[in-house]
Amino acid sequence: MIEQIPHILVLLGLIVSAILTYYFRDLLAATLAAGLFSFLISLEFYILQAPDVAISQAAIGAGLTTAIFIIAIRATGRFEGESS
Amino acid sequence: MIDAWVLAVLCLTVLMALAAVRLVLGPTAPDRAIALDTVNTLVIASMILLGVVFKEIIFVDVAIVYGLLSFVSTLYIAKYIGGEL
Amino acid sequence: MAAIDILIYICLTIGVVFNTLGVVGLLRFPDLYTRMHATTKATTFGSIFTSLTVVVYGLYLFFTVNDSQYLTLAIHAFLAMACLAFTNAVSAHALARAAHRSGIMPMLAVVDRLAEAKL
Amino acid sequence: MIAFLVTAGAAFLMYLILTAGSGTIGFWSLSELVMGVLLACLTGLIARNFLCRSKNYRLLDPRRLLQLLVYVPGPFFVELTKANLDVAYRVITMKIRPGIIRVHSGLKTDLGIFMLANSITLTPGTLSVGIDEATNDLFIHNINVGEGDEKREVIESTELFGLANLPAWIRRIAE
Repeated sequence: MIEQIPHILVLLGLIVSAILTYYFRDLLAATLAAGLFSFLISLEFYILQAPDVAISQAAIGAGLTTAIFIIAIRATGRFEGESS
Repeated sequence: MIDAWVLAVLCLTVLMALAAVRLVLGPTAPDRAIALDTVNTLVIASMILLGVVFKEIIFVDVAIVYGLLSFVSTLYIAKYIGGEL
Repeated sequence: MAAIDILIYICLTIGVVFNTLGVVGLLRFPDLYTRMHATTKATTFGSIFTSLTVVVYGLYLFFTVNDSQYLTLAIHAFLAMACLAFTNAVSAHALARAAHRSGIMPMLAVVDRLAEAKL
Repeated sequence: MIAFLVTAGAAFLMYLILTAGSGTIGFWSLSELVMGVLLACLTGLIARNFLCRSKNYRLLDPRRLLQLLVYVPGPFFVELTKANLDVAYRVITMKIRPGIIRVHSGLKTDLGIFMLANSITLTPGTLSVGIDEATNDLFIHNINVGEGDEKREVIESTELFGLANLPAWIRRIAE
């Protein structure tokens, strides 16, 4: 039973961070929320005992996606609806 | 008897949720960045503990890779906030 | 209850308590730099202790069961701990420097030599 | 050439640490050793200009490495423990008096500044925020500035540490 509680908490955190990514108007904050999502989903793969998937998710989600999003924000604008 | 390792992982998961509260509230971008950094550290610590819970050695390696990669991502965010990118 | 169990419980409790203090400080302190104090120090110390528990557990099993995979567990946990402590310090410095460059001044500060020096 | 050897040696050591407990020659199996040598040579060829950028091989001296191995679990860990008790006290009572002060380090090399800044970040009440590149002074956010310290222009780095003299250790290791 007690093994299931972290699992449920991580799933709830996934839903909340996905909603946050949608909700933020500041795109840098949205990127950080997407980073939180990828960390939590990597932990979720880990709890489901798939460490190889967790490694690739860590490499892509934590390292690459954040960097690409930040490069995109720098090239366009920081806030939604603004074009620098 | 309740397993102590699972209980510690449970505490760390609750702390991750509390750190995410600062990610929602944080007035400025660096506040959110340090909240994300805290979540990183807690995820790595709980991964090391889960490696013992599942009795698999390979699980601890994921924590090492994860720590180094999240460091790169944090440095990238810091470079953008400081305007040096 | 064996001595090793008590040692493991003590280390886990210290780790979880300091992690809790770090997160409470993150929620409670008034401005960015003081929050960074709480997260960097307390979270690093707590995570070092939870990893140290795994190292102690692995070494204990290696010396009693004498199976070399537990030595691997201890070494890898130690390496993860070293990476964690090192990267936390560096990323805290990078974030503090970036925040000061982007114009976020410390609230309630009695003195600010960096803003005077204009670097 | 020496940069290649240092990088390949470090990579091979790291490989040996990661694969300890895999076989019978010592703790390693034969295939792991051969693969380790090959991968270490490849790493040395690719990364030889990154690890030894300053062309300065002080840390190869075994006495300095031994001192580094004493420094991290010894005086540094004591200061780390004290720092955490201090942070616990501040979190519970909220008695803070923050400020950014200028600290004279007295170190000259990049490695020494790097180690001092990292040590300061993890020790009592202080967090390094910036570095003056010309004079190698550090700017430090202190969570509890002492009475009268906000008037002083420069503070010596030894005053920050209560129990052990960390700048002297770092000077012995890195310079």
